[in-house]
Amino acid sequence: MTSLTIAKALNEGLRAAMERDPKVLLMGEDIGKLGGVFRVTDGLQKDFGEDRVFDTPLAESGIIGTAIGLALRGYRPVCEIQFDGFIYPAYDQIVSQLAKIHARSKGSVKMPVTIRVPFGGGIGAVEHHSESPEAYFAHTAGLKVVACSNPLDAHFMIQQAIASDDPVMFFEPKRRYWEKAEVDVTASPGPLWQARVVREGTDATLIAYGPMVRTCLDAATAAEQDGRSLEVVDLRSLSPLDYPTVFASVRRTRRAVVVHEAPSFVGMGAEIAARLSEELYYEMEAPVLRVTGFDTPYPPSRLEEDFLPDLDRVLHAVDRSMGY
Amino acid sequence: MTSLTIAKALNEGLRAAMERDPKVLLMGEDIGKLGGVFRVTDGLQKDFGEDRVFDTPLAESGIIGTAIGLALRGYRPVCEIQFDGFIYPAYDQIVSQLAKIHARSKGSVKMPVTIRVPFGGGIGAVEHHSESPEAYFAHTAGLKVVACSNPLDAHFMIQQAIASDDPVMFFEPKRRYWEKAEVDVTASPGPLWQARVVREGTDATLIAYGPMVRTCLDAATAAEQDGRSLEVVDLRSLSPLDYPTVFASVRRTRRAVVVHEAPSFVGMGAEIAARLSEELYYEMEAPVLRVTGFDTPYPPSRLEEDFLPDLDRVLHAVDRSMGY
Amino acid sequence: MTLPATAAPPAAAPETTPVATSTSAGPELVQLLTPEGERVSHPDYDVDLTDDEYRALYRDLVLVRRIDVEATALQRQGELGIWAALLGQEAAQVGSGRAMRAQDFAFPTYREHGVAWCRGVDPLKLLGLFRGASNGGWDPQEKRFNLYTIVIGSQTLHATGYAMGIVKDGAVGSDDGEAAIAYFGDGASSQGDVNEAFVWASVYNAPVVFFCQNNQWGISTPTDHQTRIPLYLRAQGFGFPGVRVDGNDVLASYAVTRKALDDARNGQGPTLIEAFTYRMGAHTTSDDPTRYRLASELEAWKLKDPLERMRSFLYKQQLVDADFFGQLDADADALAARIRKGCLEMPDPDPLSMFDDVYDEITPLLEQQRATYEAYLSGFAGEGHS
Amino acid sequence: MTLPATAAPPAAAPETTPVATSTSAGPELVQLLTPEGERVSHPDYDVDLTDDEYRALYRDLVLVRRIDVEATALQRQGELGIWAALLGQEAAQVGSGRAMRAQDFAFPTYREHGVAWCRGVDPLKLLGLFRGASNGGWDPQEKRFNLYTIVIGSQTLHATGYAMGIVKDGAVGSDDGEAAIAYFGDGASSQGDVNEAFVWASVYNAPVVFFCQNNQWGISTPTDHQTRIPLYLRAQGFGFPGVRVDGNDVLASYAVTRKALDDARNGQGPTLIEAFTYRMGAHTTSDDPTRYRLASELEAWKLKDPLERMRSFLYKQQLVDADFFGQLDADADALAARIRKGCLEMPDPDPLSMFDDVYDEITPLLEQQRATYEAYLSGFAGEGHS
Ligand SMILES: Cc1ncc(C[n+]2csc(CCOP(=O)(O)OP(=O)(O)O)c2C)c(N)n1
Ligand SMILES: Cc1ncc(C[n+]2csc(CCOP(=O)(O)OP(=O)(O)O)c2C)c(N)n1
Ligand SMILES: [Mg+2]
Ligand SMILES: [Mg+2]
Repeated sequence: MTSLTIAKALNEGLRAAMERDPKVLLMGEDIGKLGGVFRVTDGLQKDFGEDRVFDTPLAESGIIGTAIGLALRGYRPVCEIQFDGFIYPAYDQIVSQLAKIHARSKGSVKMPVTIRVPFGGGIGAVEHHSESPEAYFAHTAGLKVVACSNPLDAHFMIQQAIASDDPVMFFEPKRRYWEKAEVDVTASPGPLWQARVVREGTDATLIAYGPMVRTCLDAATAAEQDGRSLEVVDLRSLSPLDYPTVFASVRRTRRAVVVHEAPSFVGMGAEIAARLSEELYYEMEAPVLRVTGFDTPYPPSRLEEDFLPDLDRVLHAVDRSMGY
Repeated sequence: MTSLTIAKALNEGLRAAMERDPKVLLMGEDIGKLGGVFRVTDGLQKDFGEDRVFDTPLAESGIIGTAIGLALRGYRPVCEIQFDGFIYPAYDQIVSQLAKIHARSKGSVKMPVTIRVPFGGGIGAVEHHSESPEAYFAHTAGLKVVACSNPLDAHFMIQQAIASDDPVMFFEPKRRYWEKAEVDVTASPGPLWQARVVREGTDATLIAYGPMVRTCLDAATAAEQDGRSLEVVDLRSLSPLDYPTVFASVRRTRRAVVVHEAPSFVGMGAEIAARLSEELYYEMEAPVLRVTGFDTPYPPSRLEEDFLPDLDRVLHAVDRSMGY
Repeated sequence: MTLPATAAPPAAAPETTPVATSTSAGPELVQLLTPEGERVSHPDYDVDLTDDEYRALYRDLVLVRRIDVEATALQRQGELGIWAALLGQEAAQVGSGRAMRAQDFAFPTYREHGVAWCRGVDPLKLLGLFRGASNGGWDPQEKRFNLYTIVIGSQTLHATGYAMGIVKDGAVGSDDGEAAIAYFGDGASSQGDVNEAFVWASVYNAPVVFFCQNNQWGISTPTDHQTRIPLYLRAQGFGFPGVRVDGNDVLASYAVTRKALDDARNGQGPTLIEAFTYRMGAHTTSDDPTRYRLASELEAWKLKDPLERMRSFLYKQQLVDADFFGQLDADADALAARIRKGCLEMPDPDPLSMFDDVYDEITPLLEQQRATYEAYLSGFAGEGHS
Repeated sequence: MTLPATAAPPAAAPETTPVATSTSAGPELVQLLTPEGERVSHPDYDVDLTDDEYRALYRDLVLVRRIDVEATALQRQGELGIWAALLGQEAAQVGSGRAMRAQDFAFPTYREHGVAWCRGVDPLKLLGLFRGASNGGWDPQEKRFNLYTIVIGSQTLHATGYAMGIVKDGAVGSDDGEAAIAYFGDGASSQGDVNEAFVWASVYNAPVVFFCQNNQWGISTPTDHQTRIPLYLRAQGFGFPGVRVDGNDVLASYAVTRKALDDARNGQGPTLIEAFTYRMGAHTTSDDPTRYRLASELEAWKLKDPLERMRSFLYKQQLVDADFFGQLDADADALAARIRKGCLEMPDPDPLSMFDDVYDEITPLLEQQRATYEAYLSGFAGEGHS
């Protein structure tokens, strides 16, 4: 067991993946000498060489487009998009090319491309550095979308994503990069696509992923003082979404609150609420509530604490849910 | 009253908008001499000149990016994207630039840009020509998203979209372009953002937009034979979404089925189901059901009738709803 | 020091009605065969083919055109949803396609039927795509010919990435080296992706050839709406060589592509080839070119027909006789008949196949949708997703 | 005819460790003032400014650097979230900014504090952005200076579209004509958008100047990872002029930009200017350049400091005296003090303002979210969205 930050756990995960398979390549802007703006690739170019860890020209469509070509050549590219808000120039290559090539070729071409995206707010950044674009990709058939929330998952999920023969959008909770936990790197992880109950409770289920898992755990701890027992489900995978785990939890608690930073309108929370409402129609005591970023562009950072769901807003929603 | 197809109604609407305001420009690929691949801009270059109706280089990011600059200069550009599947190269310009400029500038810069997108399937086309990308844009704060379903709306909604000082994604139901109806071009239309009950009924509400409105109306007619009375709501505007009209309908019928061609996962149907489930929690007799395209890439066109919701699948869902 | 524009700005503002596109390509055009079928020499390029090879090239041209004609007819009869004809571009495609060596990899758009032919892709696979029965259906790795790519320009980055992989594999730097070739059109040259591909290919010195078929039109848009200088000059801005070849001359297309591919495989990096040619038909069977171009333009280009000039050459060189043409006609007829039959008999795909290859392993959601739809199809109302 | 590459392919494969970026720009560099402050002549460019104007340019350089230094300090003290310093690029920015005429419109990235200064944007507005109090806050139309644009390259298309609008308005073709100027970096040159802007600007012959500050780095990535030939040559591929100017020479930057803008306003279309300069500081206050570049490189560039050479020039020309410098120092101090005070006193925006300008008219959803959040803030649990 070693104590690792999420950033370091990812770094070690990338290292392990590269050691295991010589076809794994890391590519992106400033990932070499600099180690990426978040240092997630720190030291990897030094150890694996500039052939396997390389800085690209400044063009996101180029990054994903050439990664597709490299995958066709048998490589397993891991692309870093520097910040969430800079993924859009690559949108066509992701949703029209990468996502569809497996289906287009009737399975004859695999696309083992991982796209790492530091996402979400809370770091006091300027515009475009705090976005949560996951719903766009979850709505896209052919992509898999995951988000890690803690060092252990970070370490294993990145390796599993790289090992996947499908393209994986890998969302990293940038404001949690420096949070630490003990990681047993020798553990054997469960399936990548499985959600996990990260805290058990009986009164309501908080459903979250990425940076909001910590927020929900904190909310659950706070709720305990008020004698309220909240269960927290970390989705881990957004697409495919592990509904059996979510259903099982909500069947027990009969109440659900979905929490994410992205705006609510046509967001992940909408999908989860719609599905839960349908499948657990006779079993819930309250409608699924959503606690999300507002349906505005991400605001200037002096307002981000207002924009982002926090412990109080989560608990407020739990109160509302209990009121039904 | 004249009998017009949707394509012609749009053409006349564009003409009226251009006559009204000399700042209105049409731009896009092949919209000039050719009149666009669907002839929606037929004859407009001839009548308004190449200065106001112009063919662009083949680059969608360029189309939207330069439209933003033209808007900054006081113009009201109406951009045609040739097919739904070709909008993604412009994604950054749409979601990171166009959508945010008004907020970024605290309202000092208006962005009266209309983006016309022929969307949806059913025309036997090859890949990328049958997509329904509306959810991506509806999830994006700062954009307005509308879809017309009939000639009358086509005629007025396009004019209203152009007159709007906000950017509007204007989705046109390509497989319905040649459907005809009587249009009174002297009528005064209601607000652009309002949904409309296009058929009254009492047993359940079908909620649709664009090409699926016709499908739902046909389903409602067919259901009548079975003694079932279905109400049909045409959303017209997806963002903002006119929930009051939807709520009022579903309060009456107590059952709702949302129908769209786009995949279900994190689609428009999810949003509507989530919101209805929350707001009408005590008032509905069944969960909101979704009838949608499958969560696959749009299939080769020989399979599109399987992929696309049709009358039977809609009625099947109504049956399921009535079963609760 | 100011760099002078390589061409003067257009005299007329570009928003005025474009004049008919150019039928003359300028002196920079590499040509080995005149429109009259005269063999001419060029200081930098030459071919030295056997008689069989010359005949084989002509055979390719004829068969490829026949495939195209047959497909167009099938579309007219409602058997295909649409067809994008290569009519007029046979020489550019056969020349470049035959210039590829076995180990090279091609990245086509949607009109490269002639290149597909050279790579051994069954024409029926192409028809299957335009019929809506598949999105291609050949194995790109096996044919070393990628699937058709319809989003304009995107395949140029795939080719460049593939070529970067060639370098990583050490499969560059000798005559056995590998190379990639990306096909795209004059219209595509405006796309960001294509220009990013130029950046990447030059920075990584990737073994990729950019083969631009300038057929003078992007649907209804003439090339002067995409660029104000000849397209092969675009490469100058990125620091690699550009060359304009007569795309209606199969020998020149062969020679120029062969050299560019060999340069690439030998570690010399990318080349941009502009094959100056003409789309003699409509953009696709859905298109009506009479709305935007003059009949006289087509007439002028007919005089440069790629088949005619090779035919004249073969005649003049006395490489062919009536038997040759008789046999070729018979072969073309047989090919057309096979295609027609195959198309008419082509089964629709199984609806449930839609769910199968979205992911490497089917997801629970798709499994459920598949099962529900299967039940629905067999008349049993399933539960769940309707 | 094969077009030879304008530069030989890189000798080393690009994936090897890049050498330190070049400090010498080659003979094509337009220079009017040597690093030692000697006035030199150039066949194509000249300036003829009054003594007051020379002094004013120097004053700009000093004040702009002072703003930058103060902002960096404020960031260090936690008052700004981040700051992107212009240190080293003052001459390129002040030269080009002052070359603009009143009617011209600038499209900056995020580092154009010197241009903002020339356009009369209050530096506090810039600080407000980096503090997170706004995304800018000046009126682009009033200042004829667009808001900062952070998504690399996207503003080049906005500038081009704006310039197309100038043509449509007939505001081109004379000395009173208007022009747009788009700022971007060496890294940005790789983006599809920038190259599309080149396509559009050339095809429409738009009055836009592309001003690329090649400061040798895009964060940690040296320019040779973005291009293998000098960047000003990119314009060749699109058929318009490119010029490389000494970006540390305020006079040359002024002269070259003035000419390009005047050409544009007169209907000559676009020009690409590569201002060869150096980012003397970190990419932003979050960056640590010691991880990727050598201290010696910075030392070499310090000898070309844009302020020093103008200062020497003024001395040599005897245009200044101790009083001038005394007054300038006092002015700079006052400016810095004002900025510091303004920054410390800058109020946070009203949280509810978040909802107000998303649309021209607030939507029901936002109205509801606003009302709910207002109630929430005031301690009353509202209904609806939490
Ligand atoms: C990104 C994108 N935008 C638009 C289209 C629609 N479209 C199909 S072909 C075409 C013109 C292509 O012209 P060119 O590149 O010259 O190729 P050609 O058809 O002449 O072979 C257009 C605009 C598309 N397929 N992809
Ligand atoms: C589309 C996009 N991708 C990535 C980034 C992150 N980023 C910010 S600045 C920068 C480097 C820019 O380099 P250059 O264009 O040379 O400008 P400079 O910072 O040197 O002025 C990068 C990669 C961004 N802002 N936008
Ligand atoms: Mg073409
Ligand atoms: Mg730079």
